[in-house]
Amino acid sequence: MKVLYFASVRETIGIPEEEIELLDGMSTVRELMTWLKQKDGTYERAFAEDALVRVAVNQEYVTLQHPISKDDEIAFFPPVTGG
Amino acid sequence: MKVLYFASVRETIGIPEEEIELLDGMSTVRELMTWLKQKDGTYERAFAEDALVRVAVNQEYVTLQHPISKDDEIAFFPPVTGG
Amino acid sequence: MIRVQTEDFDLGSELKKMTHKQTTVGGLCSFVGLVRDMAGDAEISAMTLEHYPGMTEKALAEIDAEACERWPLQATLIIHRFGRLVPGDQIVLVAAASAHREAAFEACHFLIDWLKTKAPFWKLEATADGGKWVDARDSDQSAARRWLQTEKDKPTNKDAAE
Amino acid sequence: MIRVQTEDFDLGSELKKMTHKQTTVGGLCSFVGLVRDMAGDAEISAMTLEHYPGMTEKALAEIDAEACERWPLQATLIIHRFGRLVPGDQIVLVAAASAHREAAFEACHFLIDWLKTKAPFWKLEATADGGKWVDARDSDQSAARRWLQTEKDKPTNKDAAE
Repeated sequence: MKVLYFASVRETIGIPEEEIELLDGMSTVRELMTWLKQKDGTYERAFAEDALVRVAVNQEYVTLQHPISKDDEIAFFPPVTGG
Repeated sequence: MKVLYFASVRETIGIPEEEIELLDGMSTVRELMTWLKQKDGTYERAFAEDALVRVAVNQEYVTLQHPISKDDEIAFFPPVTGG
Repeated sequence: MIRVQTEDFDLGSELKKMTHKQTTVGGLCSFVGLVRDMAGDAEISAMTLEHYPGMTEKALAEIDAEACERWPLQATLIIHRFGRLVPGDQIVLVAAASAHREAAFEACHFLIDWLKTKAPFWKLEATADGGKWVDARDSDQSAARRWLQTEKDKPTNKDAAE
Repeated sequence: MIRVQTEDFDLGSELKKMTHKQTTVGGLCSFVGLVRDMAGDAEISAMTLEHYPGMTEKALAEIDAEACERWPLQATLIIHRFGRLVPGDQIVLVAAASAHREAAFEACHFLIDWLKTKAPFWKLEATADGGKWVDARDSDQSAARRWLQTEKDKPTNKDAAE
């Protein structure tokens, strides 16, 4: 899966994107987040407040319950502030 | 008094403005209208529907009850349709 | 600013002037009214706008002052043309600039709604059947009345950022 | 039409294109968002807009399509810049052209309200204390929610003429 980070989330994690292998037990966005948080403290910090993290799968907004699969593009970012 | 007519009112009456002498018993806009209607059938036609005549005295909207005096500029016109 | 004129106006340069070197403006809302080629079922070849010189400027200045009192505005603009126009021509421009977008939107909307029912302009449409004075519309009256509500009753939120 | 770009845009020519040779357009409403020099008490020297290439265009196209479904529009336009901007710079332009002014106003207002909460852009403000990501505002959320009301509940009248 291609995982993208934007704005403050990107800044905290330190990279704009990475390839992550879909593992067993990683079937939803929430499970991917949990896995990332366990991997490294920077993800823990970036995702500290669940309510402030927005997720898009294949460029559409989704909830944390959304299923993920290996060809997905998954993006994490804070609430948008354009306009 | 200077009396002005605009749009369909002007077209019906046939002139854009005229000087009218303030006479006894002509103390409000309504009395002026009544006097004009009695003077000539074209005014009768122009003012046929009271509800569709708007009046301004000295360039401010007024009701038919508004008092008039000899130096006033009085204008009669249909509801406005600009913009 | 208020202008009543026969000449056309350049939308871009008029709007640009409103925010030029203004770094406190967060939002600029504008509305342009144009001559359409149809009125109901009738094809319009031209439209002549008559107005009441003197009172027009006065009425527009009052509407403008009212907007500036109701909303925190950095700049406002009303340009209204008169004389003969053809389909596609610009008739009117109203615009409001504010730190906040809701104020800009509401003030701009207010300007055109009140102008429609208060400024002494009249439209004469030229169709194949000759000239016809445009009737005032009830919907314009109700659009204007909306702004008679008191500030606190207003349904929209005025604090949204630009 | 949708455009996401770093370059500035010319407001006048963009708007003119929307009504050019269009004689069915009665009203054109537009909104421009600009960079202000203050954020609360802090002076802003610059603002950097980050976006999500691909998703941005998709989100804007969806917002645009939604507007065209809700209102009878002859033309719409959304231009949003990204990259580094300074106070006074134009950030965004949304505009809607319709036969009727209420449709133009409502659609334009809708475009910016939904863009604010749905399009993946993020603002980083440069102040004397360094860079600060702008927080999302509750007022923007409630402005966007207003448009979730069903058509028939909407408080405004959509039949007012241009």
